Amino acid sequence: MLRYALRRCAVGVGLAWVVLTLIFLSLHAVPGDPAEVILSGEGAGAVTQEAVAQVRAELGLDRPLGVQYLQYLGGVLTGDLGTSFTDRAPVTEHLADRLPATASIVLVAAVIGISAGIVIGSWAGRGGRVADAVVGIGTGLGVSVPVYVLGSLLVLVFALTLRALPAGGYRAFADDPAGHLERLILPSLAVAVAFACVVARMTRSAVVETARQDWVRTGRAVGMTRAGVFRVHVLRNALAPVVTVSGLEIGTLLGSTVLVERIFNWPGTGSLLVDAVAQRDYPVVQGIVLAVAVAFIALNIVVDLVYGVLDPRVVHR
Amino acid sequence: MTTRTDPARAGSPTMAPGPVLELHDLSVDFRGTDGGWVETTHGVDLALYPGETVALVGESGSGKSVTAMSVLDLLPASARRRGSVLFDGTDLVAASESALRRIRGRRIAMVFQEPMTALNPVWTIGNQIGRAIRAHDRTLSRRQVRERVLELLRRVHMPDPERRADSYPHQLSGGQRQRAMIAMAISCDPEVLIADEPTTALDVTVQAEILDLLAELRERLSMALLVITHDMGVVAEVADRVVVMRDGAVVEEAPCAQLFDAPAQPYTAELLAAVPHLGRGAARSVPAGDHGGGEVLRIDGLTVEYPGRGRRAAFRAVEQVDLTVSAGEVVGLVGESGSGKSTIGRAIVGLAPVTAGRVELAGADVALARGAALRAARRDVAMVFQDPASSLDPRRTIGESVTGPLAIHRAIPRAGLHARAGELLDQVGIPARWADRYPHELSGGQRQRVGIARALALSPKLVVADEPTSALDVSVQTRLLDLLRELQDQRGFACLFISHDLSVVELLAHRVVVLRDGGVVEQGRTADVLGSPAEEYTRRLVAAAPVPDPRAQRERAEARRR
Amino acid sequence: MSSAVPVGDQTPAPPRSRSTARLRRALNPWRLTALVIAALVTVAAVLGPLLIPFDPLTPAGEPFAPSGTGGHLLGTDSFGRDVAARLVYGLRTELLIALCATALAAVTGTVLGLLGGWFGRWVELVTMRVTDVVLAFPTIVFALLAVAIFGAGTTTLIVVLGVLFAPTYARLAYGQVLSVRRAEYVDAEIAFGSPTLRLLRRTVLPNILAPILVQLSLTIAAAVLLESGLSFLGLGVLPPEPSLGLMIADGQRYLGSEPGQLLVPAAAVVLTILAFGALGDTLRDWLDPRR
Amino acid sequence: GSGSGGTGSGSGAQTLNFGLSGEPATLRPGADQGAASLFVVSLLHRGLVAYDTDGEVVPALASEWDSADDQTFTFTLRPGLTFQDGTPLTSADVARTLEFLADPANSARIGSAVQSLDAVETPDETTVVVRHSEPNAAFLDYLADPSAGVLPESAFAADAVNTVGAGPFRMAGDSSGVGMSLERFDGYYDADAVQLDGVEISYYPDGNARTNALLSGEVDIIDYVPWESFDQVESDPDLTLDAQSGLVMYLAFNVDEAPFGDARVRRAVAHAINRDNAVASVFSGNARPVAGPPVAAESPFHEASLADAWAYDPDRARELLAEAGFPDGFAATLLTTSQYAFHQDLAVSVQADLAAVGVDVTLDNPDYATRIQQGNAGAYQMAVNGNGGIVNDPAFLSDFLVGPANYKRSFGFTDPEIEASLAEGLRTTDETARQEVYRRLQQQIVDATPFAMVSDRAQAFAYSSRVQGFANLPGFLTFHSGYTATATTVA
Ligand SMILES: Nc1ncnc2c1ncn2[C@@H]1O[C@H](COP(=O)(O)OP(=O)(O)OP(=O)(O)O)[C@@H](O)[C@H]1O
Ligand SMILES: Nc1ncnc2c1ncn2[C@@H]1O[C@H](COP(=O)(O)OP(=O)(O)OP(=O)(O)O)[C@@H](O)[C@H]1O
Ligand SMILES: [Mg+2]
Ligand SMILES: [Mg+2]
Repeated sequence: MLRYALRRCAVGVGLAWVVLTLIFLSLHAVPGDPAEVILSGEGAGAVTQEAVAQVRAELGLDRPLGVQYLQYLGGVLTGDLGTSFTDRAPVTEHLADRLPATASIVLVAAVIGISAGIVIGSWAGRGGRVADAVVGIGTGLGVSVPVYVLGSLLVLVFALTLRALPAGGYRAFADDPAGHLERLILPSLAVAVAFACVVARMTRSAVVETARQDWVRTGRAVGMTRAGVFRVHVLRNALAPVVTVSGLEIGTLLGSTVLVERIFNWPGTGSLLVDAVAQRDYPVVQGIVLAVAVAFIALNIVVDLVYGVLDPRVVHR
Repeated sequence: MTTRTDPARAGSPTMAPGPVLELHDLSVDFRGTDGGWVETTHGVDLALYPGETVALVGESGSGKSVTAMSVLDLLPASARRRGSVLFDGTDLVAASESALRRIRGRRIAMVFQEPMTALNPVWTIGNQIGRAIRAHDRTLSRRQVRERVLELLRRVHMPDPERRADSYPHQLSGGQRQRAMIAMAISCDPEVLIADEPTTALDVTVQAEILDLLAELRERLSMALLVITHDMGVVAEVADRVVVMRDGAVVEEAPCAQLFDAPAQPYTAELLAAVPHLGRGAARSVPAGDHGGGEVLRIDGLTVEYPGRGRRAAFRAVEQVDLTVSAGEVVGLVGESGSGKSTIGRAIVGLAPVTAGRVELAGADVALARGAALRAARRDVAMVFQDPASSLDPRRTIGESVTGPLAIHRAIPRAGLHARAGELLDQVGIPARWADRYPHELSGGQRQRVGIARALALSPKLVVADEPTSALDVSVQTRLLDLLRELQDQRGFACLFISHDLSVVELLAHRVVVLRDGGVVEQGRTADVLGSPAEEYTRRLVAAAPVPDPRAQRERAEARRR
Repeated sequence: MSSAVPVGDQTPAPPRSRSTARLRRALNPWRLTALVIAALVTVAAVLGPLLIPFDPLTPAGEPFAPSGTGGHLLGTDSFGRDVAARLVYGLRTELLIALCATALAAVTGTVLGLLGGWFGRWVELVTMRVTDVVLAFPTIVFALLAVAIFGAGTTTLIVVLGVLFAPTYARLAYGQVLSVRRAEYVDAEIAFGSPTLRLLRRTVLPNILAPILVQLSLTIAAAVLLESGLSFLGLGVLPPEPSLGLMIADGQRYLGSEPGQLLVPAAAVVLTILAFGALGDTLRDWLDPRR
Repeated sequence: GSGSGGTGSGSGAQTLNFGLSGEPATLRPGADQGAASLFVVSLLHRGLVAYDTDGEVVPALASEWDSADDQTFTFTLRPGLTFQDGTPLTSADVARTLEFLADPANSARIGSAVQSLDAVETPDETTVVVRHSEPNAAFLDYLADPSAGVLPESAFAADAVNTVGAGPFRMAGDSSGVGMSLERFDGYYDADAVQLDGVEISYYPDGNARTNALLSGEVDIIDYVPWESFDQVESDPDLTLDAQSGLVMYLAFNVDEAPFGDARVRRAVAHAINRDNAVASVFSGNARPVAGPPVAAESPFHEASLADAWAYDPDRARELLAEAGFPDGFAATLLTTSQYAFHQDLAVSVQADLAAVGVDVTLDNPDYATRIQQGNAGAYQMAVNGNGGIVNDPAFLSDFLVGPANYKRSFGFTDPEIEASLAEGLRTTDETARQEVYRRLQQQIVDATPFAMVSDRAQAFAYSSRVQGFANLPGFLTFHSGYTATATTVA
């Protein structure tokens, strides 16, 4: 197990490098010049060639691509992710500012999504036809409502009509824990609903699949309670695909909270990322992608390890 | 129908307690394709008294397992039961789930027919037995549970219980799984034990030990035992009373000795007549000359090691085995449970991690072959797996499964597959029109026959048959053995026949190889090895083989226990 | 040799009837309704253009004409274009995108996962780590880059969505294969000499299919949502081409004043996804012999 | 709502909670970095002059100025000025700032308007004399732009952060992606008149979120109210919608690409556009059609006779096309951007109009960065643009018509007559003479049709009734409305 994990970590480092290289190259291949963007405000006057050249030089974009790449890579290895083109602040600082915000949404949404999803999916898988139909429709709705529609509705109901929660905004947890949590509820909920529905569907299918196995009968035969049989002999066996999709969903969330962030005015990496791409702020894009990739790769390793624990046949050949 | 007698109580009318478990007019229906109910067993009546052992015998597919499972309402969702099951004054058919739960495992326990699928692959067997214990006693500490688990494993003669407790089901041999199942069933000292073919995967010595264990429990706890078996030797040893089922109904019920002496029903007589007796079967002569010839299988110095994980060392299941099978020859492979029989079988078809040695199929080394060469070699060898339930694809109809090898090697046109499936099934006594059933809709013996039909589909040069008749009642078994012999005479295929049933081996095998702890102890012509064993180990095996005669077998059992 | 066992026997039935019976059981009333909706949606997408007299691209009335006026079944949008016509054409675009992308993702992903899980070693390293790389790219960046490089449009969108969703299938299939490959019935197939491809296709695939089928309906939903999300960010289908996602993204802006602009396409999306979700579940239960 | 730092009543702390439409980029001296940055700059920085609520130029750091010929300007600084970092603000700082702005390499927002700057003299600490090579009638208007704020020397260092100025508020806290807090700068020359103790700015890039924040009381005021939300805001009695006509929307042409080198084709396009439709569809009616040169009706230079020169007339458009040799129309691409809904919507609206006269338009719809690059490089045939003047004086038209290639201008368009008229307008100081020059200029624009105007668009602030004294400045000056924060109070 340990050796496996170590090997995976080593491969993970390689993967991070591949991702980094790909993003570096593709960013430079994408049309749109950071210098021109920087110089082109809303009503900008003439943008002269000199000005563009000067900004490009300031940003180090005038050097050959290979040199830029090696310098960037060197920086990454020493923990320096470069500085933002637009605000000249170190990218690490941006990440330190923004990652906690995204992480808290993803974390809370994942916890809600996974637990609610498993509970709902189990209920549908065990329950009768009514439960199955109710959950079928409910999760169908849940996965089909766009997050920004749901987000807007939540704002409409809880912030504008009931005035129970703030419409959006962000407070750092360290400064104002209550304010942080209060503002965290709606966005995490908006994200968690679809998450839970995806997990619920997977759980239902897997539960239905395992509930018919002979060992479930054995569990009943030795006098375990219904709940015990379900937990030990059904759910546990059914969890493997659920873990897989959960890991994937979390990974996807890490990089795509932008819509919720917009609606709830939450300063996460998602909106920073989208803005950075729009402004061709290469170092910021690269930094975020790297961070997300590392998180995701780590997550995948964990998922695979958990998978091995959940199904010993995978490991114990 | 015979009147019910109570032989166990006959000598002591004063006690005369009522039956502990009483099945009354119990029927089980399965849902048919049209949504209606199809009656599978009809009006089964059966009583079980404390301290009594009843053997439930009968044709494969006659409804024995279904009846057993209906007692504790363990039937699949597609089944329903009618009638009544009285236990300790309550009707288990009408009882609530929670009432049933308190009875299950603690007061009435059950051993299932197929131990592989009946065990959860993601938990170690120690864990699963532990849960059975804790299901009825939440006060025990982890340590106590563990102690109890190890003690139970020791009682069922599991070798190296510490290691086995931490093994997952797929890491155990067939017999070891079965013993784990039994350990689980007796974990709470039940009042009634329903054991469905509890010794099919056990070699005779272990089987004897298990039977002793059951006898001891019966005495100590005055436990009632309902044992479903097709092994008349086992019946002869343990049963006080025998109930015979056929076509979903009870056809005869009689005290054991009476049944053996004077069966009332023709079916019972037929059944008894079909029972092979060790030592009475004329040992087969050397195969007919025209098929004789080259070696089909040659194993040299085969060593198989299952890799260990982490701190656990690798396990050497087979060590330095040499073995040959010639065309037209049947070689019996016997030996105690866990001695590596299945492993050798799997090594022949390239499924075991061969560490050293050669496995030559018609001159080609299977252990080294890859790709097309290996596939070609496999066209000529077929395997009957020990565990029929898990070796059939649950998502394929049995018709598709039996014709699988034909389709793989494009032996006949696709259009003909369905018809051929019917023929193959028919050959092993399964109605051709069942071809579109799924494995879970069959009885254990029926599944096993599907496995045999599949192995014979391609007319292979070598058949590796791993306990192919362990779940079959004697009449079907006889039929199948006849079939095998007949086909073999016709086609001259060679066969490595793995079995713990020495009388069957004697009937079929030209030569016998005796295995112990992964190594060959003795081999030679069947008559020589079984008739006058050279080794002490073989002698013990032969001695332990039960004979289908109540009086004789009881004496032997007495002798054994002394 | 043929003393058949008549227990539990039924009248001989043609082989298909058993699966028909299972299908009947899988189809509870609500799923049946959903499937009828799915059929209607598809029919509407295919035939709708014949039934609606308006062009989805040209303005044909006042902006935001209420439904019913001027022959506009569902009113008009901000450009005065017929909403019903746009809905029907949008549905067609949406189905095209969602179904193609899902098919692309499911096929490539499952194949990668199957191979990776089955062969292990370097095959696993290549297939699964490639999917890791794709997954590690944040969705939005991937879409942004692809759109920036190849330009927005239906084809780009299909490919982007297909590539984005493929890893899900790969990982699901991979995990399932790891569990299934040790099954004894797989060993049996091997022992009978089944070529690997056949083995994967005929034995392994059917046994890992359940979660993949469930994922199919989820992917269709996710494709529709991502399409609309990308449209929300301006990376989706090229206007003036109608698509449900684009309509939702536009409608979102008028939520305060013209809620119908959002509700109509959103309802269509929800219905479509519900219907296809039910389709996935039905398929899954139908193919499960134990149901 | 539970916005932090709630406003105290009476003489307690007064904080204005402002929902801003975007996070300002790092402020670069003199640069145009968009509306959000400009707003923040107008709070942090101050130049020699500023605007009042009517858009009139009023004294700021300079208490008075003097110019006889619009060519030489003499400014007198207020005594004792300091920057927010405590360093004194002297005429040298003013000179340095002006020279920086005039250097073309710095691409300053008002750069093109101060090209004629000849010399800046600082006879003493509080006197600045600015000499132009020729008269510059709009100089003061440009100088009142917030981007012309006087900066300390440190602001010009290579990677300096341009947040220290001489404006009424100074930076007190900056939280990336969330907002910034500004507090009153007591060293501001008119600090006593400033009522607010601080401005809490939160960023709401999403229009709906911004409106919601106002509706829920999270903020007191927002900028850039989405056009779709005007009605919603107006219907709330507690809220004020303060709209001014802002930028203009138009199509630019790549004159180097056939057939747009032909003025008749450009004119045909201009006549083909149904502006009423566009206004209704794109801006929910919150804009006015513009069918002539973009000189607002409020401007004294507005030429009523030309206001409908490009009126919607598909027949005329077809005629012109036929004249130009395209009786059956032609196919063309229209560059727009997917990043801004109204750019995209405008393109869609125009696309239908052009189809009606036989021009088959394909949209090219990349993200904004790509669109800028394509615009600068001339990689388009027609392009949707939004642009405004820096000043309300028609001098702003030079940004639309002359200078090096720029994504906002019709690529390759040069017209010596127009250039001459523009230069003359700037030189001319006599009011009636200027009017004549600009009338001529507008006629030349109509004739050449360098662009096809579509509409202006309303730029609105919305605030709750607690906010008093804040005002949206007229015309293009709407982005300078931060100037009125000095007169704002929160009840
Ligand atoms: N996958 C595995 N990993 C580790 N040990 C294994 C594995 N499979 C089998 N073994 C061990 O190898 C030994 C031989 O197993 P095998 O199945 O060959 O026995 P067998 O002779 O067929 O016994 P039985 O008669 O009970 O079926 C057993 O002790 C078993 O525990
Ligand atoms: N799930 C099911 N659906 C339909 N028929 C079934 C199902 N399970 C069992 N049967 C049928 O019920 C009959 C009785 O099965 P049962 O398992 O009780 O037989 P058995 O007497 O235990 O036979 P064996 O000795 O072979 O194990 C068989 O004919 C079998 O085909
Ligand atoms: Mg049975
Ligand atoms: Mg075995």
